[in-house]
Amino acid sequence: MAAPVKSKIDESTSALQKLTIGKALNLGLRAAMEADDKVIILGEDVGKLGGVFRITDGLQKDFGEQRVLDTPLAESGIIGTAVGLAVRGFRPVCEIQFEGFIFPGFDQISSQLAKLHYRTQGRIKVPVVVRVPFGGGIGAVEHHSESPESLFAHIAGLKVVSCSNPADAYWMIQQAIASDDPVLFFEPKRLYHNGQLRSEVDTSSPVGPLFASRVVRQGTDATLVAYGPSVKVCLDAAVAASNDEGRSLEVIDLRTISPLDLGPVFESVRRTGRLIAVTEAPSESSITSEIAARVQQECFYSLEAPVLRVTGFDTPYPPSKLEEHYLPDLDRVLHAVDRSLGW
Amino acid sequence: MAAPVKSKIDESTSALQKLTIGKALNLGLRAAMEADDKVIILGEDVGKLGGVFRITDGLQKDFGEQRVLDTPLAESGIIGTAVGLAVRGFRPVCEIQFEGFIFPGFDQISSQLAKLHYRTQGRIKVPVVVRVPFGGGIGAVEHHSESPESLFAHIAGLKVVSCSNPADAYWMIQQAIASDDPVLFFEPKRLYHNGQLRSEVDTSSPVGPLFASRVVRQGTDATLVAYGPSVKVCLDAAVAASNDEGRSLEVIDLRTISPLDLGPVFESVRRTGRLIAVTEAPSESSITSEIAARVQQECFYSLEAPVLRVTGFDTPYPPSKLEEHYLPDLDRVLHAVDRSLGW
Amino acid sequence: MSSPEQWTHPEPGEGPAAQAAQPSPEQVIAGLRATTEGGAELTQLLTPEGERIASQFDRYVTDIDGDALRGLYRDMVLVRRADREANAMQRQGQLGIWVPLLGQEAAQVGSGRALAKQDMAFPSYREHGVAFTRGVDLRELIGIFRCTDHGGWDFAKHRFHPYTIVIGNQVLNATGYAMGQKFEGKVGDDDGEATIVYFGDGATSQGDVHEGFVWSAVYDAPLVFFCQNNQWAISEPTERQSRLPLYQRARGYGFPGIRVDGNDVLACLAVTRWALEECRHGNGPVLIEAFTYRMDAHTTTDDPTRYRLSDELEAWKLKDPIERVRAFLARGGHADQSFFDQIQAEADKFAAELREYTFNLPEPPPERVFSNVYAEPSPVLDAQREEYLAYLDGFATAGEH
Amino acid sequence: MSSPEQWTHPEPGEGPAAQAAQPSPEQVIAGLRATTEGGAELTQLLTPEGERIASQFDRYVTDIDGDALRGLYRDMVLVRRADREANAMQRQGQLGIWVPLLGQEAAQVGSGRALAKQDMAFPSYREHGVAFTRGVDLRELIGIFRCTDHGGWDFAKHRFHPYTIVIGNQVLNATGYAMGQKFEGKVGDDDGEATIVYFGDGATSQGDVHEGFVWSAVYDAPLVFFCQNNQWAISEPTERQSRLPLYQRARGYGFPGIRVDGNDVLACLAVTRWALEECRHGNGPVLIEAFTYRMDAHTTTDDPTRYRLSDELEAWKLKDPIERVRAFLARGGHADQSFFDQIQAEADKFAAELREYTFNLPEPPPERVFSNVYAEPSPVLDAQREEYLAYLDGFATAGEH
Ligand SMILES: Cc1ncc(C[n+]2csc(CCOP(=O)(O)OP(=O)(O)O)c2C)c(N)n1
Ligand SMILES: Cc1ncc(C[n+]2csc(CCOP(=O)(O)OP(=O)(O)O)c2C)c(N)n1
Ligand SMILES: [Mg+2]
Ligand SMILES: [Mg+2]
Repeated sequence: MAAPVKSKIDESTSALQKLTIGKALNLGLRAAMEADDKVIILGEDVGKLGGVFRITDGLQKDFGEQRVLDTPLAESGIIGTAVGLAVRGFRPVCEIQFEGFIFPGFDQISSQLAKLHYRTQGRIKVPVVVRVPFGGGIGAVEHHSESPESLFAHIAGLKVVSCSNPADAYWMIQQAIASDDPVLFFEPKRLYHNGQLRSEVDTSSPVGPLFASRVVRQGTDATLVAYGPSVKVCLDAAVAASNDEGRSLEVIDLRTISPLDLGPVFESVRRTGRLIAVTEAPSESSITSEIAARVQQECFYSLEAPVLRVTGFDTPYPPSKLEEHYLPDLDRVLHAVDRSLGW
Repeated sequence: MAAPVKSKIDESTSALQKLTIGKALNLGLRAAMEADDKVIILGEDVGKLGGVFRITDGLQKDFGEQRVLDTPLAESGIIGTAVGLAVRGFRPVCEIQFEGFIFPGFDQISSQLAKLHYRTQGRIKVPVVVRVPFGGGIGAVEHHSESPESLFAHIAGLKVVSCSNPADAYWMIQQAIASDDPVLFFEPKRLYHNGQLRSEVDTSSPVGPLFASRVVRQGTDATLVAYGPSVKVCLDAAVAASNDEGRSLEVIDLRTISPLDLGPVFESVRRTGRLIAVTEAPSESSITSEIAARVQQECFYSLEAPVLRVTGFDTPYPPSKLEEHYLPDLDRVLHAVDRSLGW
Repeated sequence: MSSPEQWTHPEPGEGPAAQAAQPSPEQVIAGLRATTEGGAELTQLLTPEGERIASQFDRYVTDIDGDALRGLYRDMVLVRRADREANAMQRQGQLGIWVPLLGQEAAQVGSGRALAKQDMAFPSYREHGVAFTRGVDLRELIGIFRCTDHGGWDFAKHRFHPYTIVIGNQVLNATGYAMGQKFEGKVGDDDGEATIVYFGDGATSQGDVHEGFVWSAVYDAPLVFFCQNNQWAISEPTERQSRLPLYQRARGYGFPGIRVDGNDVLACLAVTRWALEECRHGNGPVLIEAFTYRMDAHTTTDDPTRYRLSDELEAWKLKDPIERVRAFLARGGHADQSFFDQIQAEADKFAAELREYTFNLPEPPPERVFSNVYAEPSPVLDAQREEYLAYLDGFATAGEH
Repeated sequence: MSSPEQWTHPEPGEGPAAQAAQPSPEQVIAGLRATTEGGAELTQLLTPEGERIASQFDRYVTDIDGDALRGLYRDMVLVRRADREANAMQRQGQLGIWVPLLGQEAAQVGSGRALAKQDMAFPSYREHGVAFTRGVDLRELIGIFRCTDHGGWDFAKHRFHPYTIVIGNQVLNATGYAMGQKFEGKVGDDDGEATIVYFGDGATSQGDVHEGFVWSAVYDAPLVFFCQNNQWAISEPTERQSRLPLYQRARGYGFPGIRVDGNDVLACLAVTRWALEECRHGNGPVLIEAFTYRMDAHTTTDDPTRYRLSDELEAWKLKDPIERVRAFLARGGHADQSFFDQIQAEADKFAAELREYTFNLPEPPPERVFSNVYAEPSPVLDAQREEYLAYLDGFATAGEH
């Protein structure tokens, strides 16, 4: 396994940089490409354009057209050739332009990417990363605001993660690339260039292991668990609850969606007795269902209220003029906290 | 909406017929085709061969090549053209040869089939049925034994059902075809030609509505909930528990996977205090997760033990020499009952 | 303003700045290639200078007299004017996004006007010009871009299917529809039905487009594949999708493929009429590659200066689809200045109405989130709606929202 | 015995019985068409009667002397013998299923022997003959069909990828692999590397195969697409997939396509060597359609009497791939009866060893269910394994299991 080695970036600049999530991902990709020349990027418009979100900005210029590939317009092709490149010894990083366009690549993901290691009893590794900008709140048209991550969590053989802040973005993408397993990497697109989240990233040492959840705010009255863009919503809700009502909410950033790392959640629920799981995805047969199912089993005697869920509804993503109703926001989270506390 | 009208089949033969699930499906399809000449079947090898499981046996011969189409070998093509045929006013019934081959059609299912009605504010209906033989236990090679139904339950806009016995097979397929919504119809392939299940089917009147769960065995000590092939496993377990240990297990056949009809489950759990959900699919982010999540919420004060799950493992389907370990069987179900009762 | 960070509402100064494109030598060559006439095989009836030239397809436009040509001119001017208005409205924050058709008016109006009433059309997402020819009021289309709905017209009445954004997958839906026309016995004579499906050069790489080719060939579906090769799939030139001119793709499937000058409305009309006639009579499918150019950005979120040279645009301006009709009309005495002025005035009014309508478009009510997920009732969803509306009501009562 | 209900372990008398096929007129015609020589474009070096005929591809087999030809003969006889043995073992309940290659020995041995050591091969699921030429011990392959594993050979060492059952999707994986060969600079001279990918006539309809064509053309990947057109995709004749001969599909992508007599091992060898050489030198990709015939059922679960006439099979028997080499060897004095007897004996021994091995194949242990899901540890899965093994242990202790 190729561990992320110290990158040129660190040497040329200070180890502490103020970054947005988008810029952190860009630098993380650059660091991974510098560290290992088997890392290649492929996707639609990732070259000169730098991707529609500019996450790959400047990489083709510096690493050339054989390491940053503007591919034909076909997602099955992107994933399917990445699998073949991985068999050959490359570490491909695929960009799916928007999560709504991952579905033409679904078969390659579920039949090859997820299973090749198992099918071959470990003889073939497929260290492919599939980067997927996901989630809503950007006022977009159809297919540009969905949250399909639960589908991949249900498919054994895949690892699924999501970052919520610049430091994680910088390090998790490098760790995902260094991982010998296929990783679906969900990026909170509406936060890419959010200046509020801009923060100092220590580019000299990682923030912890990739497949681990993390308590991002401590609290005692109830626990909120979320990932990706919903982490910010939960943190904002926790601040509001503290300011307005003196309530102390614990917030856990899941970070790893599959495999789930629920240890910190169980531990927290044993203290608070209450859990609210938050996601933009529809609730039915989702990650939040899984969290509820496992928490009710592991913390049966600790729960003082059922696990509640604040999610997108079980509808297709609505026209975006309506998305404020669809997306869990601070108010809906706090409403669920009220319900939990009032149980 | 085209309601299933009385079929020629009923007139020519007795209303009570002893049928296997496979034969019941075949007759159900025939009845639907007789009732409405907009019903057409499309899939690989569904014509002369009658499908690899013979579920469409004889239909092309009787209804012609324009109503039973041997299609080119491409699942996206099957679903995608079915959507177009539905827009034109047909009621297409697609056969996917084995569930493991539905994935190339995933994009058409999630982007068009599931969403067209919503996208058009109800102006366009897509009454397409996708028949999917699913599940393991047939000693097959890769991709022939999976249970991907949870993926479709997570996609809003689809309805997902599964039958477990000949009478349901006969009627549910007709009801699915008559439904104006897209329905994924999961068929328990290992039971198709199982003679033990052969039973009398009243072809003169339906067994109840399509999207409804049903208590198939009453009991008082604990509740088992399952669908498709696992219903038989649960019923067998209930008989064994009764015979061997005098335990009274209630068994609920879910029948409708999405939308879930959990009313009968809640009602049952309020009486028994214990629930075990059984499926061949991996557990993570699955229908059983959803059942557990909703039951712990709705029956919080009634549960005397956490909802337990007996499922396939979170691995790809193993080589079938190992499938007896992978598939929930009577012993694993009873073991879970023991754990629940001992909580 | 055309920066991509639009998508994510950046704060000023956020995100990487657009840089001047640094074209590679290949890109320069590609750009040059793209501005040739499209090769020897290109069907053209009207040159960029507005000269009418003879073609084997002349017999498909014998009815196009001065009147009809003025009609096509009007169509194109109105459509372009509306396009520019919508683009401006997006810049003013009134639309979430706009997908400009600038430069593709002839391809769309020519092919759209070739359709008979009974024909069906499946668009991609840029076919506002085709929508217009199908009698769709562009006001019924603007909600897509104001993000209030996903398309508001009567699809069955106009025989114009909803827009599809997922690249290529409408091609299979159109194939199924056309198969249905065939199965219903609506193919075989002059009154036969046919279907047309629109997609781009980039779309040709998608598996679904191939499967559409396979199926329609095998089932003899009455389907015209209308590929607008506007030279770009966002930032990728057509060379990223194919070694050969795209119309030649048909060769491998056993049905005809033809390249037409997509900036020549008359040629587009003629060739599409021919193709539809083939389909009507049961000789479908047919592939048409309309060789044209996307004169604006991919969408209002795109910044083409990053990937293409302005020289290319300048070269294509000389082939403007509207100007050549104007030149032909003027030179042949089919129209005078007052006609052009009148059309311009009509177009301005048309655009103003679109703007007015857009500004007044009501916000959809929250319950719309839950509507029409299914054709039949869903108790689970009903419960979610009730719960959410009650929750909203709580705010209203508390006066907090 | 070849009934499909095998899949679902029917009780005797269960399920619909196989009926004699009632061929439609079109099917009769199709059947006849399929038994012609594959059209004027067919490349052949050895006629069904065993006559060597001149071809432009002769220069690719100048090294194939009597010795080498006897080697190819031996390959085919051994492979066929193993195939028949495995088929018989399935009938005896020793294999879950078998996928016969009967009739396709020349296509597989000819193309497989054309590969250089450094080349890579991506099979579908019927390529036992190719596996053999790559040095894979067929015993390492039998576990797939005994359902103990998904393929046991050393993929990197043999440069022979795992079998893929999902139709067509290995084509994209092979494309990626070949792109990798190119990116690593392994293409350009006589020692260059190339990749070959196998798929069937039915597979050509899949989107993934198209995308493989597009990508390999755009990236000049050193990839030979080797389509074994065995006339059938289970019950569907090739006419269900295409209007045109399949090798012509390449025309639309801008790379060469060629049809070779798939029952002529010399022609398959020559044409594949040519194609690989093109790839090695950077002129890939190339499509080869090997025109052959599936002489047995699709798999042991299939019942071809339902959909095809035995006449068709009889006609193809006259073109048997092994018989024509035997005739050539005998007629030219390259081999005598003792050679043929010796090969037969060797083949019998080969088959007996396969049988013996199969019967003794150990059952995989239960923990294998959980092994190698991931390359790196997964605590969730570790817990599931521990729990399940403890549960099993419970039975062992209780003596119940
Ligand atoms: C399946 C899919 N992948 C990616 C996208 C994102 N995307 C939108 S338009 C576009 C380029 C399309 O190019 P082309 O087919 O040439 O049509 P044009 O926009 O030029 O009309 C891309 C990549 C998408 N909408 N759908
Ligand atoms: C995606 C997919 N769909 C369906 C199947 C079931 N299936 C297995 S083999 C086969 C026919 C394949 O025909 P062809 O490509 O001609 O190959 P052949 O078996 O003749 O070698 C089908 C439909 C599959 N394996 N994968
Ligand atoms: Mg384009
Ligand atoms: Mg075949």
